[in-house]
Amino acid sequence: MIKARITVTLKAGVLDPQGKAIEGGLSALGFSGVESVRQGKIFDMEVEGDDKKAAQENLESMCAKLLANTVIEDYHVEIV
Amino acid sequence: MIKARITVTLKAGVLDPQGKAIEGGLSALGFSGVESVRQGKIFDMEVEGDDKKAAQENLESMCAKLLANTVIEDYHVEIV
Amino acid sequence: MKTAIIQFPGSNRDRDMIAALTKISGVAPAKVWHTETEVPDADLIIIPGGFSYGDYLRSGAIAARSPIMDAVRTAADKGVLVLGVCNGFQILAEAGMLPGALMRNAGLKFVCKQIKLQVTNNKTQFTHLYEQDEVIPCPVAHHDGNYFADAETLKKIEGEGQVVFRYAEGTNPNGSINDIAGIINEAGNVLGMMPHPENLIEPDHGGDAGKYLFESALKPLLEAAA
Amino acid sequence: MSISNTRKITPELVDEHGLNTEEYDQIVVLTGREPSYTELGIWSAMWNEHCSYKSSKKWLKTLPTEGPQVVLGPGENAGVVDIGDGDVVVFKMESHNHPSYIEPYQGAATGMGGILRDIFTMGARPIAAMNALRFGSPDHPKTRHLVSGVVSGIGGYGNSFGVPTVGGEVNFHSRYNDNILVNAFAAGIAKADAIFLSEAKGIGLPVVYLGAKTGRDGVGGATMASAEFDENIEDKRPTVQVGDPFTEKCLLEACLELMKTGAVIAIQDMGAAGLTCSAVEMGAKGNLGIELNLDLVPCREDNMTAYEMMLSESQERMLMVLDPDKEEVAKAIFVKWGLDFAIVGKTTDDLRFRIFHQGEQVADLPIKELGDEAPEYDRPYIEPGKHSDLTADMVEDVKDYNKALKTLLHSPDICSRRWVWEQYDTLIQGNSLQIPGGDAGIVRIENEDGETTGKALAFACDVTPRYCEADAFEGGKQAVAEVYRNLTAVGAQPLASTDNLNFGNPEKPEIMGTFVKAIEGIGEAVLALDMPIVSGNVSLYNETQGQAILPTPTIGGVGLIPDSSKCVTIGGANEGDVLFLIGTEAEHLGQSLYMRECLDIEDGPPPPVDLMLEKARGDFVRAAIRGDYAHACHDISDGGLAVALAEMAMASGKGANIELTSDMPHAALFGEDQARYILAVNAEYADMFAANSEGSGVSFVKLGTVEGDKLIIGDYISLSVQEMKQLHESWFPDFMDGTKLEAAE
Ligand SMILES: Nc1ncnc2c1ncn2[C@@H]1O[C@H](COP(=O)(O)OP(=O)(O)O)[C@@H](O)[C@H]1O
Ligand SMILES: [Mg+2]
Repeated sequence: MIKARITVTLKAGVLDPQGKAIEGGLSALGFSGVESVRQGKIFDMEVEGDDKKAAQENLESMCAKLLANTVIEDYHVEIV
Repeated sequence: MIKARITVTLKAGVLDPQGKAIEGGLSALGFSGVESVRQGKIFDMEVEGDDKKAAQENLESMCAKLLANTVIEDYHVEIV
Repeated sequence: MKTAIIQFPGSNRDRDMIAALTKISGVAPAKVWHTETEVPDADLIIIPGGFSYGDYLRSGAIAARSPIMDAVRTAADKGVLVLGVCNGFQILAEAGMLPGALMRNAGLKFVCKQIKLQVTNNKTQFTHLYEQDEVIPCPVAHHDGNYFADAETLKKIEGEGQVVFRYAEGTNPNGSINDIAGIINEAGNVLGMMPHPENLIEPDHGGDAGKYLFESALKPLLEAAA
Repeated sequence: MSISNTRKITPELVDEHGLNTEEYDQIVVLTGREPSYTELGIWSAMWNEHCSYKSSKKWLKTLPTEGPQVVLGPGENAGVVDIGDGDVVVFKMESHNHPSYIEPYQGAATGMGGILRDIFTMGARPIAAMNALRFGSPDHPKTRHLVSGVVSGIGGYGNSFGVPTVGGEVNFHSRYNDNILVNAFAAGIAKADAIFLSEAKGIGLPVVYLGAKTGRDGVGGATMASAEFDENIEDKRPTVQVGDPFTEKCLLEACLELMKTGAVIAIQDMGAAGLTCSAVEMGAKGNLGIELNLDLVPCREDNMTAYEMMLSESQERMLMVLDPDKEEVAKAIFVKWGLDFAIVGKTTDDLRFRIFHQGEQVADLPIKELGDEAPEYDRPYIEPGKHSDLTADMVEDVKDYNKALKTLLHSPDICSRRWVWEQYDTLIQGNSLQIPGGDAGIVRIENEDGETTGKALAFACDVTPRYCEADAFEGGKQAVAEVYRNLTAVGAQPLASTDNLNFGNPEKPEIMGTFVKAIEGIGEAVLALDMPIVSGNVSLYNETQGQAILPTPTIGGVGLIPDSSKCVTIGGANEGDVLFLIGTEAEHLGQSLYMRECLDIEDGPPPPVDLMLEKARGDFVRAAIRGDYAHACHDISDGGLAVALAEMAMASGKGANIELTSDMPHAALFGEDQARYILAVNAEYADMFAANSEGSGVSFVKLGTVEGDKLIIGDYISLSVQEMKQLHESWFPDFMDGTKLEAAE
């Protein structure tokens, strides 16, 4: 079995309302010095088999087809 | 300026309806072999200063107070 | 004249839409389950609101990849009218049938209230019964209605009159770029919008301004059929 | 962590299960031997306060539950009431207090999930929801976080499921600082001849598990709901349940579809104490035994023990006795909706509850005793003391009535709850005639084909905890009376009610005393006002470190509007309408918000409730509305006449010019005397209306007319509608924003 972590982040230039809200929330809580927050997602996956290369390709294809919205998001697959 | 990535994941055993729905979505798209998906969040942060140790502590405290819901989530801070 | 409504697990304004279509056209739409691969012969296909697949992953993402969406795309390519409301808009955007994406509301909260909607293009098959720039009331109820498109796309859709509805008079409830509430595809037969015209079609709803959207789409079809 | 089934039963373990020595001894007798670990878990789940109602049963039995309109009273998942034409309304209210304090979003969400399941388990499609919320003091550091989490949790679940939220309550008081209350109400519509019950029938029939998979969620949850909070609360955290409204929506559709096929013989949702409680209830009610094979239960996690499976409170699950001939039909429906479906056992004729796991029999218990023979306590109680009289002349008169009204409109308990309800889908299903913001929510009734029937239902929930604290008996009556008024004020005939009795530790005689008196008051009121209690829920031990909540017996009511074109709302007044007060000018200031907000005093007896007067005036108001006399109506409650007039003005956007005759303006403006309404009467009919009231012996006062854009009350008050709106609307968002209030502090 192969374990992988997929990271999906917003493309540069895409507004991130959640990140903005967190910046505000942190400063309301008295945390200073936070210059920017960008929120993203991870997917921790377990896939059958032991061919890491095939898994990597397969996972990339899952990202392109479903896990990321490539209009606004970038993705990254890491086999762990 | 220090850059950090905070990873927030669901604690083991906590139901992840999103992960489950994604498993279904992937298999409907014809991707086989995915045994489990657990969804989490990341926060890419930029904080002022250059004291990495202080930043680490400060970020951990942000996680405990706001970024993670410690009732059901674990967090991990990584200075990058 | 025939209409069809696509149902996904988690669709929940399908009943509202069916009631509205039945009241307005006198005929109930055909219900099409998401696993089907063909849409029955229809002049108007509607993707209703709701939380298809719980809005998990991204609103509309999983539904957009359902088997039925290929059939919807094929029908749209042939010129059949397609209307996506709320989750339906999110699904059309995720399916790539409309440009841009719908992100979390800027206020991060679900919002259900009456907003003001300006008809910024009344020359479409969905809006010709409204006056150009007419402002109508309309309810919204969503968590992810914050429309985003990159600068180039935005320039294009603004330039081509693809922005059909805008939130008016400071009532933008979600931070949508350029106050965009609804857009149409280049061909002019696929419309996506966040507000719910189906919840504003009779006096009991507090007004019937939403009715004219359906009548715009249906009337020529009804007349042709007569 | 997986716990073995062979743990030794020690006194500590028994105690951890919330059972006392006598209870345990009784369990050994009924089991016929020392129970196994799994059996101990099963007994404790069935016998804890939450499932067995052991402290409250004796008193609940005294509540009126019958009437010609009642199809099914307490005892099933929800009450059922006839609304004519073969239709019934199915409704209930339930608390999720402790879980919401621990994890506000998921606690409130799963509370919504639970109450919705109760409704559709009976075969009804949910059409309306309400939520009654009590939080700590606004300046308590946790309050904002809890409000935000609870409201988004309720919205997150209800909006996705697709039910309109049409009403509710929000109160703040320091006595809820460590014990917030989240009471959720839901109602659904069904056909009278298609109601589904939990009573198992038939021997050797398959017991079917449906819905989501079982995890370790909430193991011990029902036990937690019955334990007083202490400092070790952190330890109880891993039991948090996560709601999945998507699965619940699929479960709703699948269940309703399946019920139509005739395959369902009995059905019970898995709520508190999950599989245990649902299976025992089905068997005990049907006088049948149940046998379960846990190897067949769909599990989400590995290595789950029998103990964990039997006590798991994973959400979105159902248990069902199925017609074996329809097995394939049932399976197909569940596959279509993507839900788990497994035959996990069968009904037997020997009245035993038998559980098998990995080839071993892990429990063998008498099912009737589990279900019906839980201990029942007659807990000692002390009748609470009463406040001595406090007449209005003993209460300071602030003189600056403009300022007093402004203070009230901008106070936590009176200000607009728009911030809350705009996060709820109030419009879905397309039948909402009155969304939150009026006296009662109104929803049109559709037939099965989605056509409107002309009928509508009204929903309201109320209780005034400060009244209950001052006088539990009058407070109990008042809660019912206010629901009655709120339903009447939209033109509805109150039909029946549900209750959610939230109190502290019943083992304390003074708490038990408020509980007993409140029930007496509720009983008297529902009898007089003909609103039998058809369902309900008790939540005790709402207490932290000795500090109990205010006694909070929430009442939810349902009323029928036979002709939906003849209902009015708070905001319908037209320019020129004549405003009538039904009732007399107020004289009572005890426990008023005027005293609390303007004088910082909580004192005196609450306003007394005259139930005959409530009924007479209510009947009169309803007849006036149905006779098309009125354009708008509002009952008078918190903040008295001045606040009620202001609320009507803000809702219609129109001012009013009012004269008072009382020589005690502070009481007349802000007194909370009961059984009163304001009606905006079509000017043409004003004289006829006055003559009618006189003829019916109903007291009334002609207050003035709807006009202009200011609320003017004699020489006392002159405020623009605009300014009132600004004050009324701004408190909640400013509070939640945090920054503005802190800046002001
Ligand atoms: N939690 C809530 N959810 C939905 N609506 C609410 C909630 N709390 C209050 N409301 C609505 O706000 C309005 C004012 O509430 P309240 O002052 O308790 O009314 P009343 O005095 O008529 O009982 C009502 O329409 C009520 O339904
Ligand atoms: Mg009221």
